[in-house]
Amino acid sequence: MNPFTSIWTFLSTTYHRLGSPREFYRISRYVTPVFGFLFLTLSALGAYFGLFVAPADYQQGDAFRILFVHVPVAWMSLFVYVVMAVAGAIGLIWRMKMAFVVTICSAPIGAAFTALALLTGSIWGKPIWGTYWVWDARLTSELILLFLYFGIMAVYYAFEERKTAEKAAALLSVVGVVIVPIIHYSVEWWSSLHQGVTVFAEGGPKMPPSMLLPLAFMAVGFMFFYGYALFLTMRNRVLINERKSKWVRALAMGESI
Amino acid sequence: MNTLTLYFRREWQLMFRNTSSLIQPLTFFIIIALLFPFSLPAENALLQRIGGGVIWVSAVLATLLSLESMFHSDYHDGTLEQMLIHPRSLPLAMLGKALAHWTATGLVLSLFSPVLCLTFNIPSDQIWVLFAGLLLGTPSLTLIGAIGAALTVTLRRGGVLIAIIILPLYIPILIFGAGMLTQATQGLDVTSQLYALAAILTLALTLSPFAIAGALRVTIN
Amino acid sequence: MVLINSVFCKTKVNLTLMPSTQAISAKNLSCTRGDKLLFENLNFSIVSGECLHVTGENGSGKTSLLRIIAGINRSETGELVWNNENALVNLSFFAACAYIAHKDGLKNELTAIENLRYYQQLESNNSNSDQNEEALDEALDRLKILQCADLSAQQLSFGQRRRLAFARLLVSNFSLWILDEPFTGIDKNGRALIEELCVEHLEKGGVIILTHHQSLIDSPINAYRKELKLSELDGS
Amino acid sequence: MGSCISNGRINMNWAEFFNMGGYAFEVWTSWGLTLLVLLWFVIIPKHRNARIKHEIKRQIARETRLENTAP
Repeated sequence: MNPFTSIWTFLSTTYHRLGSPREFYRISRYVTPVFGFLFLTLSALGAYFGLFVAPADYQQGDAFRILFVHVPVAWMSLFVYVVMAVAGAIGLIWRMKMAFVVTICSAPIGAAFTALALLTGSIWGKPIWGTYWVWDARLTSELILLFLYFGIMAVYYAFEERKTAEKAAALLSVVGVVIVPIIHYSVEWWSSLHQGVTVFAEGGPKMPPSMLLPLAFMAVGFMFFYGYALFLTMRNRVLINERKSKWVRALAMGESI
Repeated sequence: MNTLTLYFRREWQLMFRNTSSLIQPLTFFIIIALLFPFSLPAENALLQRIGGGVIWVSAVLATLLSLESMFHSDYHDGTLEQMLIHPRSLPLAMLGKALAHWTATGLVLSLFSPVLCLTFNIPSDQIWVLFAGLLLGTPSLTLIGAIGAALTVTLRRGGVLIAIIILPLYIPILIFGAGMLTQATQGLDVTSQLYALAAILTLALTLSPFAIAGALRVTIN
Repeated sequence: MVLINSVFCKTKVNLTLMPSTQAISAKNLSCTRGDKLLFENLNFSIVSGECLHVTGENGSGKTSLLRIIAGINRSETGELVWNNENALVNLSFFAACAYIAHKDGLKNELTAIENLRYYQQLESNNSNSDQNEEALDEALDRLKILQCADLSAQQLSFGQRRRLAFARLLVSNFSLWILDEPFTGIDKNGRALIEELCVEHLEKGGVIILTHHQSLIDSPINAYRKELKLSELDGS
Repeated sequence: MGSCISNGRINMNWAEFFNMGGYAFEVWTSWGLTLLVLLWFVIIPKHRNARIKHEIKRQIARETRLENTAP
């Protein structure tokens, strides 16, 4: 068998396995702790390099150490939204049960990341800009993103019938992901107070490696945290959704699956 | 008759039988806009500066108010169920319906906006900018808003939920529409904002009918 | 799929030709509401000239089944076959199927004839207006509500409204009628009229699926009747 | 800064480290808040998982009891 075919077979079996709630519950039992472990290791490394090793910024002093949590959290707030919308689209098109679970369980995590990005951003802004809130493009976009998350959660909780609620929330997240770039550019046009993009600027990063390293650790670490928290909440949602099924009942009685 | 015209004409017929649906959004629009001068120091210079923004916010709120009833009676009398299963294209039908709805709300508001501009002492060359912006922006407001209306049609208290899910999506339109006027007061060119509004409208015209149709298929059951 | 199948709608469906035999069958349909399983592994099969009478307790899922057959809701499992093709991705199915339920789909603001005209325009592209108007009058006359033609739907009595809803079946060429409790709120004469229409439709080779909470033994439809009983499941 | 590396040994001045060059409040609130939120999303689901299983167990117990008492 050529390698391409075997990779494809592997991917498709994984997809079908994860598509079944029971298989997801079984596999996630082993995957979740791995995510947790990777998150702990990477973020511990990131925290060490960020808090102890990286020298203070010559302009911002030690206040720039806020960025080691602020920036990854802000990236994650967008990343989670995209994952949520992609999962929503998959759920709507291929009617995959587990995809909706990803969408629904991602929303609170994404909202928390967004709220954190806003909070840490304004805490960072106080010493740097002299005020907690400025109508800066990125802070404003984050604020709008937070409302988009709230909207999706509100739609989900407004319906009594779970399947309707899942589909409605998924649809709204897909609509949102089309509009998010437009919101981003409109807000950018509207306000150009903030410093320019620093990390992914043309000609490579402008940041010194001492800053980039902890940032990278934290960013990847938070990615794993998202996976960890997502799987933890998804496992609960699967149990609730499938509580009438035989395997969940067996599980509750202490049998292994 | 093709689906688009059929639904456009039907919606018109229904709206003209029910005159209050024609008067309400416009009245609401005017009242909201005129509340601002009462809540602010009555200085002509200030009102002139904020007038454009006030009119835009009022237009957004008036559109939002009218959206709640967009699918309401169709849902309760069973017309919506029939729409889901007739052999015509649901997105096209929804486009026709939304456009007809716009003529009764957004179009009327835009046509009336110059009069409001006069009460805010907005100079005549800027009135045209505001008018053009509203004309290009309000159809997008209706089309995007209809997605929210379709998602919440089965809920007993959908009004607040529509606002929560739709208002954040309105922000780009508001930014370009009202920002255009700010540009104009500084004597700057506004064509790029007009293009932006036109681009948003194109997107809304092509994509939102599918989203509305999808939303209805999801929620009606 | 939900989003896409309605996109490629060609409205030009040939309605005048009704194939000599029609058949609708369902395999392994199921429906859950919340946690409650209404029915599962449900099968039936009927052909031209047969009427499927769906019976069962209140809450056994009769209406849900009819809505699944009409294509408003989707079954989680199985499929619906219309003339040897998957019904729900097939436009000719939607053109052939009429669904009449408790919500009658009539607009209070419009007159009886305007309401009916809308449904006629929906289903056909025939632009011969004289002929079309004639068909509308004929349908109203058949249901004995021609005198109400120019009254707004709001002014009609409940029974008259029901009749107007049924007039819709006559202005377009539907071969499958899906009727949810068709005899509710209608007087004896009205019921006899609707039964007569049903028999006529079945004789012509049409198919009817209906729910009715009472027995149809005394009804003329009984001769064409096949029963499908939905039994109460315990939900597990 | 609070640490310097000399001859392979790390000499920490903890007071200076916690002071964060005068930005102690800002830095520690940000990191603390983040930590708090992350912990929330780990502790709550884990707690909930046990509770859900317990509730399902209770439900099963109730059902078996109903079956046994029924004639």
